Amino acid sequence: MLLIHCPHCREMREEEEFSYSGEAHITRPLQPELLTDEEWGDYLFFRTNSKGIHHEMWFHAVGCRRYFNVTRDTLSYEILESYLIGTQPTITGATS
Amino acid sequence: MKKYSAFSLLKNALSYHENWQKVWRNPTPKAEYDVIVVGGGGHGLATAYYLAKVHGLTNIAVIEKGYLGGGNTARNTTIIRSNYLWDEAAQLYELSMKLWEGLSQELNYNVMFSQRGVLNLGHNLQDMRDIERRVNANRLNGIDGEVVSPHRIKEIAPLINISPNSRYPILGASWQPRGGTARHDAVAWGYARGADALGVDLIQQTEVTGIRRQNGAVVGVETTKGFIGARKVACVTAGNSSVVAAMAGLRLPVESRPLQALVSEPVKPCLDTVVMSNAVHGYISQSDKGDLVIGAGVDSYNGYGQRGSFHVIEHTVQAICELFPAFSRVRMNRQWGGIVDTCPDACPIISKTSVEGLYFNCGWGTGGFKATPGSGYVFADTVANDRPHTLAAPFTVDRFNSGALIDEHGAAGVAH
Amino acid sequence: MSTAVTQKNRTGSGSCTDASAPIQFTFNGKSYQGVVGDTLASALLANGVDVVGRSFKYARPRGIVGHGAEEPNGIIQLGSGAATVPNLKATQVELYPGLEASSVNGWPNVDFDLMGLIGAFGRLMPPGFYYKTFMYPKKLWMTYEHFIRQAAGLGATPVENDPDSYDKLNQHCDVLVVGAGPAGLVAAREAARTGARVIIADEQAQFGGSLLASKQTIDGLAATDWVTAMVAELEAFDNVQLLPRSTAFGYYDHNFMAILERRSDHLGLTAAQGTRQRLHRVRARQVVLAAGAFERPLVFAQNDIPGVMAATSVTTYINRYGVVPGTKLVICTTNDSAYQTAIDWHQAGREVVAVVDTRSVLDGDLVAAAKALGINVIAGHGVIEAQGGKRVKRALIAPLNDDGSAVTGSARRLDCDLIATSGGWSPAIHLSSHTGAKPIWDEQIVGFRPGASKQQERSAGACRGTYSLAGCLAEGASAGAEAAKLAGCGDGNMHFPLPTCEEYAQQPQQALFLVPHTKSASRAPSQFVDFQLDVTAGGVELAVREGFESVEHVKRYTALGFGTDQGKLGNINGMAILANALGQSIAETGTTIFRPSYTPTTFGALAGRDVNQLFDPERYTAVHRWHSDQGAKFEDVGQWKRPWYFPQAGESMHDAVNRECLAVRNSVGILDASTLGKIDIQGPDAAEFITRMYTNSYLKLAPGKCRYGVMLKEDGMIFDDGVCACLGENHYLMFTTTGGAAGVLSWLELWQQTEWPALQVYFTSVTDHWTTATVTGPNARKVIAKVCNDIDLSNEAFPFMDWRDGTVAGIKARVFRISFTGELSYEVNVPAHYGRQVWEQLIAAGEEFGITPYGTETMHVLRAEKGFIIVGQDTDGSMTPGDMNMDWVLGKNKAFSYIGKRSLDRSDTVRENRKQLVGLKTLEPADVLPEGAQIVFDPKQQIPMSMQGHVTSSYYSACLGHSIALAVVKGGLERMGQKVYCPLADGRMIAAEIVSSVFYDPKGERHHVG
Amino acid sequence: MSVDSKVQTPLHYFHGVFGRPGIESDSSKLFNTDVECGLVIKEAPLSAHLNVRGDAGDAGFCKAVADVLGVALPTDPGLCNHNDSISIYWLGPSEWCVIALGGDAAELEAALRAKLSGHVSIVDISGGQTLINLRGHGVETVLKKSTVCDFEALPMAKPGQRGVTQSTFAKASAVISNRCDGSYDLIIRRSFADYIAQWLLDAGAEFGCRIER
Repeated sequence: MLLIHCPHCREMREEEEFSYSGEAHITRPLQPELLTDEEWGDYLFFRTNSKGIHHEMWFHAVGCRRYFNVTRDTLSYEILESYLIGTQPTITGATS
Repeated sequence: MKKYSAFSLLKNALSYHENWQKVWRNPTPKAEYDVIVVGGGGHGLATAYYLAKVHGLTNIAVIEKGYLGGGNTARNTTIIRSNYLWDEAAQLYELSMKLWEGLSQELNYNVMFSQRGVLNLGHNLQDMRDIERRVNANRLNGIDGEVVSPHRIKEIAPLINISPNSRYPILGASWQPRGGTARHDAVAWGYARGADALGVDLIQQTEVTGIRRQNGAVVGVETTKGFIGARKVACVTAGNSSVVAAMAGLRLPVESRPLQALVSEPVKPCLDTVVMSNAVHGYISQSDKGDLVIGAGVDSYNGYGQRGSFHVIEHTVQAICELFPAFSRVRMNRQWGGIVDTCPDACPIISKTSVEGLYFNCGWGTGGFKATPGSGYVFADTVANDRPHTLAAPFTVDRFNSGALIDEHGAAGVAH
Repeated sequence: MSTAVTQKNRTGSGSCTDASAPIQFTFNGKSYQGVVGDTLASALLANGVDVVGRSFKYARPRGIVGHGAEEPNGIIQLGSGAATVPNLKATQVELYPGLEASSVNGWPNVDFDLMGLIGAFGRLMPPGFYYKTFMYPKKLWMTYEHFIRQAAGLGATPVENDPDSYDKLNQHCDVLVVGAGPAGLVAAREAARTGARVIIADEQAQFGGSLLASKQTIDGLAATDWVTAMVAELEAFDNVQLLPRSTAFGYYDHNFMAILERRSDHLGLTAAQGTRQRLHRVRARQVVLAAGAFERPLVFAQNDIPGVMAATSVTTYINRYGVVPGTKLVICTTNDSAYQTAIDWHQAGREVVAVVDTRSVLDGDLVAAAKALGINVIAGHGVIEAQGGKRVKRALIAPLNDDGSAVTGSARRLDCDLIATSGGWSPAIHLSSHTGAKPIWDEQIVGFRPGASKQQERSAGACRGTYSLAGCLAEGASAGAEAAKLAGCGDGNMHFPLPTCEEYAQQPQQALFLVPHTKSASRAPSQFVDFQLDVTAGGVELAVREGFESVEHVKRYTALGFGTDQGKLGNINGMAILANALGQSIAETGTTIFRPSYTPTTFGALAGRDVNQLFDPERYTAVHRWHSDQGAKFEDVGQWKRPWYFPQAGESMHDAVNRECLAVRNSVGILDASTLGKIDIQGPDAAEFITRMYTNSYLKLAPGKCRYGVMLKEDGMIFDDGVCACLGENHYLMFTTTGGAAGVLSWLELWQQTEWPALQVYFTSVTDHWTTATVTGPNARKVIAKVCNDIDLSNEAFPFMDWRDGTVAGIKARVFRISFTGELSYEVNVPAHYGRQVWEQLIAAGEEFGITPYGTETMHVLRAEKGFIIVGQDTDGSMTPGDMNMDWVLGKNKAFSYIGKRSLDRSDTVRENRKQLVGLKTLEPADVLPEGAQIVFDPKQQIPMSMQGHVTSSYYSACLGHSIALAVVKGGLERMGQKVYCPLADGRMIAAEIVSSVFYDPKGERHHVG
Repeated sequence: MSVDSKVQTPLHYFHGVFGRPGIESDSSKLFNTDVECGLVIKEAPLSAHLNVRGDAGDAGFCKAVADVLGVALPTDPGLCNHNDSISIYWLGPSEWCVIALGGDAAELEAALRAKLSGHVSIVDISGGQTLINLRGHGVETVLKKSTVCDFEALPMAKPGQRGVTQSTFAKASAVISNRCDGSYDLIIRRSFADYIAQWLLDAGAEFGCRIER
């Protein structure tokens, strides 16, 4: 039962206010037509699914309706930081 | 292998049970195997068993980081059915169903496969359209099934609430009489005992930490007990598929999420079938011990922690109380979580990979237990012959590039 | 019947009972008397009831062993009828007047159980015997299983609806203290005085924990008086919530604790008022666990005979309840604490036959105190076997070697009727373990203590292995102050002086988990480890012999710890016996994983108020009550209740739908379309953004104009559809499907916020703001004209797919000329608070034309006649626009690669022979194909048949006079005019012809009508 | 309560309905409103509700809003600025809800549009939601039954400023705001209003509960 810091509301809020929106930092290819089926399939479906440090998007669905990023350990479920869309995490798998 | 029977039980009782044979050996790993199966869960053990039994390969090891059958095999709600929508899935699960039907005798181990039937409830008009469509498809695929009325549902499960005034009224259901449950631990132990008897080395408490490759082909695995050579490596590591794939530099279209379940205290027999509902989000059966075995939903987030969030349990219990108001005063004895590796189309991957000699069987999502025998059977065939078994062919990883997904969300949803 | 006669073991009032206040109750149909403050267990013991149940597997007679959550045997069914509760522990059931309870097993009764005969064949049922037999002949398994199941289960579930209700409170606090024993009480006080929001919960009716049965003094007060004073002190804080009868049963991530409060169970079977139980969902900044410890019983032969109890439980019954459960006591212990039981028993005026201590050298203070009272202490011995039938008659004791592993001499008998045992203590590490903290085996305390914290928690007192009272008080106070500080309150220093109490010098306990017998475990009389599931030491050893080496394997093979007591008494002994059999240490063997629930938790409480009609919200439109007043039948669409059809007196659904359809086609109908999702979109980049989301372009859509669009997911599959209108410069209104509204809004937000934040566009849901009344049919214009005079309704001035601002029935409205019926249509939108008023005015205006309200079923028929799809019915997540024969909706020259576009070019999406939307006309016009029917080309083939598609929508068209269907068929568009077949479950094979999916007005002239 | 009155606020059909122990809800007209209720739910009359979007970092935008409404735009999370008739609730970093009690939404929108420029959005949502006030000694318990948020941790209400948050409310959602008098304001969506009314009547029954306008 997660307690998530919403960087917009600047508060810790209950998981039930949020919805999970998948792995963060997956950028849509600028020119999809130039991609092979494999490359496009990779964008669509293939995920790091890391065990440990994971960067993911959450949506404050019944709160401020903003998306934001969270760095979370998928084994301990500890949330290490939350940060705005368009910014980079300060904690990464490499540094942990 | 000494055969189990009522007679052997009696004989051993007379000697105070001091002379039972070990159910499997505890071998030290050899330097090299023809095939290493990574993962000693039900699917891995079944794979090893059929590799030995059907394909005559005996120089096989199953490497398990914990204890046999200790992952999702130990944590699921044991529902077995084959009433899937799409031909590809239906045929795969029906192969499993047929294997289940002779499994106790095949293994000389009573897996307590109980064909008490499975109801999948419909609560709105679209549910009923989907049920009609699926049952029609099942019947034309030779799989038993019928659409049943609320009245008939009430006969099958007398404590169910079929009031038309309930918030999610039951409009009907699909009914697969051959579906049911099995004793999950016994499935793993039965396959393990069978595989061991055929010469398979079952190596427990040994974790695979790397997959060694040379020139694009597998040569063996690194483990916590050192390197073990292998010509082929077959990975069946539900809950860790992406982690193991990463050892070979591969990514999978898989996300790992907690799936929770719970049991009540044991109560006298009160539910003689399996009841599942996607719309209210819950499913329930009663074990032979008397526990109500209840499946909860998948948590929304990725997680490897074998636990999920409490509100998922609450929602599930609400669903059960909606379906069975009489169970409101029954009590939850224990709850737990497993990790399910789920593909975007809720169907598994049974596939060769871009690495020669490396095979993956994963992505079963919430529905793996019921597939245990069939999964092992077709995967063993795929590994032994280095080409997809006919029934496995639609389940290659390539479908995520071509777009030929087999969308079983309707059949999977919460449903298992 | 006087108390003195019936309650032969009652000596007077205990610290929690009032012997002068009798309570009548019945057990197994027999009437008894207890007193106020009793549990069912204490009352049964007071009455000398020995056998309270039969064991699960062997049906052996069983009596009360413990006094709380650890009780494995006293499992009862409370009450009868709708409010009956199965499987309660008698030790946790507070007595109330008229309580009725019965044993859960035993037939015909617990004293004479025919199943007990099976127990005589127990040797035929070792662990795992199910797996080894019942396999042949194969077809008989389901019969075997039937009989196996008949023997299963403890109590019985009610078969009627629960008369009680339950609720939940979401709580937030700075410090949560679990357990109100000595450590918990002082922890709460230290935290409370910092001003922190504190919750202290205890599973028992009274705070105090072990102190309730203690004869020690604290700060010069009797322990129970000190507790009373502490509770009063805590109650005086307005920042402290005290929750008695509240069990913390699950510790979840990020310091979320689930606590079950029993609000009325002590008063009666059902709650006279209010809720029966309440679930507290507590999010705590810091947690102090002060959950205490369980005394470990000693395992010896026939240790399950009624009259074998835990020593501390005996003390508790004497001091707390005023019940002395026997006359002649033998104690068997490995440590000093059981001497207190001997002293208490002695002081209660009954005979202590002997204290049998497995240690050979004894010199603790309590030992001395017992000896001073003349109590017979036998050192270096153990009770190796209990003897008796339904009650202990004697103990067999024998000398043991120094480490207690073997009997060194001959056994002798001690006559007695009670054997109290103490094998040391097991800290209650359950909650700490729920967090994933790995328990650590501690040789000093001979038990597992909590592992390193995974959450913001700390343990204090007995649950971390500190057993002295002074130690508990010191740890509790420090933990409370520390927790408050870490929650941001106070300085972390203890404020109150530590309470003072006397200390006893104790000598080390002996680690002993199985008292040896003269015979081996496999041959000795059964030595029970897990009473409830009949797991014996021999069974554990057998599992090892068969090759099960992991503690989890042994647990699963033997069922050790799977009972409703979750092995609180048996697990540690079982693991130790396993470790010994494997020749390894307990630390190496490890524990099984602790899972919630700490004690069983009522489903109803987990469900709370979200049951029955509150199970899920029902969403209503502003016109809902008008519909129900008209007798509408409703259809569930997502959470919405939509009118399905409006039957008139005597009409079947079929009649009603035919009537409604014809009314629309021939005159005019009205539909409540308010449930459609509506999203207001504003911003300089709105058109660009919308164009990226839909498959077609909106860049040139002028104010006043509408356009139909299809939205794909990035995989190219249809996900939603609807009309989008340009309201003005940089201002749009997007309609979504009813079920898709929330999903589409968050989909838009997702792309704008995460992928294209540079696009300036805002989205606002206006679904609830508008009431939408669709007036449709050839007379629609005439109806609207009666209530609207500021819009030029002529076809030229207000053409199809335009919208206008105007006044309808005196209310400012937006009117859209869009049509889902194929008829001339006006969708009138007014703010919802005027919705019903405008609706009624439209009805009144249409009266002369026979305006007919219609529901979703008629809507479906009418749109199917036109071949319009319904997303989710005609599509299923695997359908592209091309599959729906809707290539026309794909913008061909869009600069930006709209969402899903690339996926339409994948090898599988461009392949031949995909399923395509077509119409089907049955050869027999009256046959209506069932929706969901599968389609084959060759009706004569054997099963498995080659399925080529399925029917997605199917109706009888009253307007056309024949059935119509939409279907998806492989290569369907190339198969126009061909025959297909639908083999049905009832044996019929219905033939149909593939036709265009547009059945009615194929040129679309009617909705343009001038 | 009159079915044919022109305006129907979302709780229209619940005005005068009460709940008490043992009865989940009762629409009996015989109910004596003098009986003390531990929870009184009062629905505000039809008012102007606007959803306003814009850049909180744009001083011109903030000033223009303040000028038109006479109330400063709250730019910090969790705050609601208000005067006697107008409240501005912070909903998100670029989103506010403006409620003008008894006001005319179209006029207010026009006034705002006249002063605002650039990338802003103003949407009339008056028909889509309603403002209700919860008062009485049962209010905290009822809120604890209903929402997962820590409403006790809202910024303290003081003259001109209140705390506001959005969270779950039963299985729907609500905007929750505290008032100086210890009562709470809720903004709920129209289509969920029946559900929430039923929920509140049930949750408040133990204290005695009524809905009034």
